[in-house]
Amino acid sequence: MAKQTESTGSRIISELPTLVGIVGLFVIASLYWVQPGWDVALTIRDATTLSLIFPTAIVVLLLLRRHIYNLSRREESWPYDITTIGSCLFMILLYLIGGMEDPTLAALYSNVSVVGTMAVISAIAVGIFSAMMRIYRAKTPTMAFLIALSILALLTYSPLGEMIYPGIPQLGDFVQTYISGAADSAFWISTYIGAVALITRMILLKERLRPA
Amino acid sequence: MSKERKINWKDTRLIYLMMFIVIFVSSIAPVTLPMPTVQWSKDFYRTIDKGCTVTFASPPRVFEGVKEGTRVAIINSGETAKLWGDMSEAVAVVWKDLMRRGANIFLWSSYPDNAVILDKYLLPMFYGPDPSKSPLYGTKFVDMGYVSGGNYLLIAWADDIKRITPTDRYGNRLENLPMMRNINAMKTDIDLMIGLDARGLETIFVVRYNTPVLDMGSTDSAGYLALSYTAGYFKGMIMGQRGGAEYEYLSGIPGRSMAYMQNAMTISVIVIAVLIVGNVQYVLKRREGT
Amino acid sequence: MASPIEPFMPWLSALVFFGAYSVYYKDNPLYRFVQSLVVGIGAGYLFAAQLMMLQRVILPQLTILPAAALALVMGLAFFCIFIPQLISVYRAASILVLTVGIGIVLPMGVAIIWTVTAAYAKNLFAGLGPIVTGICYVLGLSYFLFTGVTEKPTAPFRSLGRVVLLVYAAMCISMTALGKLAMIQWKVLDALWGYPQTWQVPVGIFILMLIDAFVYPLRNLVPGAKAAEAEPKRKSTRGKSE
Amino acid sequence: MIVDQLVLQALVAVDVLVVFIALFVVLLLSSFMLRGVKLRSIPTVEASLEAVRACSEKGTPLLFDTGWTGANFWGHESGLTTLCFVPATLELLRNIAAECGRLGVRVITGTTEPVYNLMSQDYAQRGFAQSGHPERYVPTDIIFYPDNTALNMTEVEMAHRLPYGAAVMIGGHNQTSNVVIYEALATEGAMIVAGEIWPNDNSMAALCADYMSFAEENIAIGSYLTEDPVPKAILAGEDIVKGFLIAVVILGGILFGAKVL
Repeated sequence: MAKQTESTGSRIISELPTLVGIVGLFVIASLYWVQPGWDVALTIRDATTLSLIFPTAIVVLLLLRRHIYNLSRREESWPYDITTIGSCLFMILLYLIGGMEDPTLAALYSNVSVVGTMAVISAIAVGIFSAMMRIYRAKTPTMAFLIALSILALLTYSPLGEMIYPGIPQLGDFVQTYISGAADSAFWISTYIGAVALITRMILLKERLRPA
Repeated sequence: MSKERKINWKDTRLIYLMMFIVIFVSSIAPVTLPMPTVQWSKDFYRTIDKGCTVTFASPPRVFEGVKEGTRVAIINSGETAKLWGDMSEAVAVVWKDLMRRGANIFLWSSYPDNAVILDKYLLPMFYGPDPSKSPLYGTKFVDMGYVSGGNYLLIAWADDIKRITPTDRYGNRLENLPMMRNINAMKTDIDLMIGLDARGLETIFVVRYNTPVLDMGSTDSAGYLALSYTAGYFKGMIMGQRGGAEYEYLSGIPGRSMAYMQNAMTISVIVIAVLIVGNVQYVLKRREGT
Repeated sequence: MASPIEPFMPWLSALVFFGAYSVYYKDNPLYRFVQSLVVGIGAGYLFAAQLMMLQRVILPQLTILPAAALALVMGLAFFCIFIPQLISVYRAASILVLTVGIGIVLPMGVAIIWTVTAAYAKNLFAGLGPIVTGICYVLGLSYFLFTGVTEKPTAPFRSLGRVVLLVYAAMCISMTALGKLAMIQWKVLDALWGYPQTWQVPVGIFILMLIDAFVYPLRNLVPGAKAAEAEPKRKSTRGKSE
Repeated sequence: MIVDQLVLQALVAVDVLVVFIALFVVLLLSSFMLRGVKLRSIPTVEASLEAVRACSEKGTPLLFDTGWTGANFWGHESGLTTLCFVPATLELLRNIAAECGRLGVRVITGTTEPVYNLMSQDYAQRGFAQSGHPERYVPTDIIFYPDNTALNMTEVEMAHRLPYGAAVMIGGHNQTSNVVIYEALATEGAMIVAGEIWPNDNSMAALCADYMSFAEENIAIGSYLTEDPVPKAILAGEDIVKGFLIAVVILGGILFGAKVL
């Protein structure tokens, strides 16, 4: 019994950060129904949000370390490592000279990062159409049904369906609104139930937030 | 010439090439096509044109459509920068319509890149290269620019904008801007809210204050926004360039959305043809095999 | 004040956009350059934004705003990941960040569980659409049942639930593809009709690809690269469209 | 329109706290009463370890990509999902790292979330240590990317250059951009195991992946990886909650339809 008490005690001490975290969780959650928020909760929330700048800075430095490491080993990627390190340091230098409002910093960000993002997001279309053409085959009745639905969606959301028969986009809209909408709800609701289960496991110290 | 350099008709790169050819051709020579108008786009236009009643909290709130002086908040808090290529024409035509009707437009961006994208591609169309110098600035349009805080900022702004953020993005004090004289607490002083791929407006505004909310996103944003429309929080949605084309049709305002529709149609025809041929071939081969 | 590099930006923008697409031809130096630039610029901007927050928000308010002081303490705790003896301090900070994050959004998730379900119940017989929605929602939820006990009696419902979830997938796949397709076109229109016109960039890249594929492999221009290309690669589906 | 003028009156009428406490009590009771209940399998748990073995056979590295899973503060309920994926995905990473350590496979991770990146280092290091080969842990393989674009572009490039023998894509990606990586992986013939958070990301996995698990199944992975009966009992308790919600729709619908309510 004494041994069990001792192990429970030491367990609680070792799990102290998790317990503190759970208290923090409910303190913050209270902001949802305490309007306006109370000071302690606001302070914890703001402090946690602000503290994120430190891990962010650390991981950016670790990213640079990776490329410097590649350079030091003279890997074949060295010209690209120099590009990464150089452009990163150049951006930091621009900030140190002109602040976040520096026009060159803003120009590079909007024309490289934002446009690069657009390129990647738009490339999704290529990935999908390519995969559809290559591997979308009616191997099972379910797959045949899904292919038919994908064709229905293409007909609905391009002018093609309306040109063939006005009922086609109406049917597509019906499937999207009433069936896809319900599936979307099922996805989210089950995930939120999973979230509450996760918190239950955390409270019972059965969900590890640090490596075993 | 080596063997590899011959064209291999099963090369996946031909799919990519075909797509680019279609896109270039439909960009150079767009044609007008018949367009179905989906219900959420009709609802979007009807809300702007005729208004709506919101009844989540008591008493209900009646909105009578956008007229001269209607206070409209544009909440640019989604992934607008990433999705701009599929939202540009829709946002432009709705903005044009709001201006035509004489709305007072209050704009906020929740991320720096969201502000950058509107600065670069939208605002110069209506307010010139420097919007702060436009005669409309301060009287019909106020831009808060990027202000951090996400939806928590909106919760705070619901009660008081000027206390938390006393100046606009250009450093003008809000109380000195004529348009802001009757705008401070968003929960009461905003007649219509239009989200750009915005999420969370339902729980902050609709349920508590009966604020009429519309949302705009990319074609596939409907995947995560439709729930809010079908549940009645959003009084309408405009999704993607197709939504832009629908709004152009509903409002009678000319725009540039048709090029996108032509492109969508041509690619759809090709993909549908490939899917049908590929699957028929697959089924026939399987039958032969058995 | 405009940046001195502003006149070159439309060209850089076109190079980044269409250069990113060049990977669909094959892995190539232009793509790797663009990718390295995107990583470097993004990382630099991110770091600069953190410096700004430190300078403008945390340091000036260290003595007047408790949240700023607490943030500094928590932030320093993250550095303990590099000190094995103090790894627990780092873990405490990361756990707090995680749990506070959950606390911010948990009530909203819980609210949706009940309100959406109640909404579907209340409108179940309001028309054909709501009936279909209610049935599909029930089937969709039944897919996520975990217990083996319920596996047999609920098997048909779970199978139908999976179909409902896949209906969403099928519709989403087509809608997403069409939506993102418009984004490629937006940039093409910008290159064709924007000011200045930058269509020469994608056309130039395309011509280089044609030369590389049919006239002369450009890789041969780089000394020593030919041997590297000869290295055998693992099974690839390039050239297999089905 | 399905539901006019109804919904969040319920939010006002039924306190969120009451709903949460009710759910919590059910799950708490389940943790005692449903111990030992058998659970169905989740494909990605075993498939992830199979992916390590596939890489071992091919002599290639493994990609473990979690996208933007991790701490976020965007203040919308959907953010709850990325947060709740953290413990499960990290536990999976530890198990994968242990298997990689045993079989001598290099595991390369990718994330855009700083805190998650640091936690990944902690878990991966522990996994390799548990395999008895701590020296096989390579810190620079636990990669952080400043944004989703950098992650996508680099992983596509690495998928072509390395290439990967298999990938475990478990987490969240931005605007379904996971399909861009899937396309590159498929081009190089890699095995794809996917367990995405968001429904639209799931759709892309349904199109391309060899093995996949849907949304909530991925939060449960941690419970499947432990021998402890309590987490499994709590998962079984979730079925009671879901059964209740199903009953609300059916019985509530009938009662509303009959104008009893």
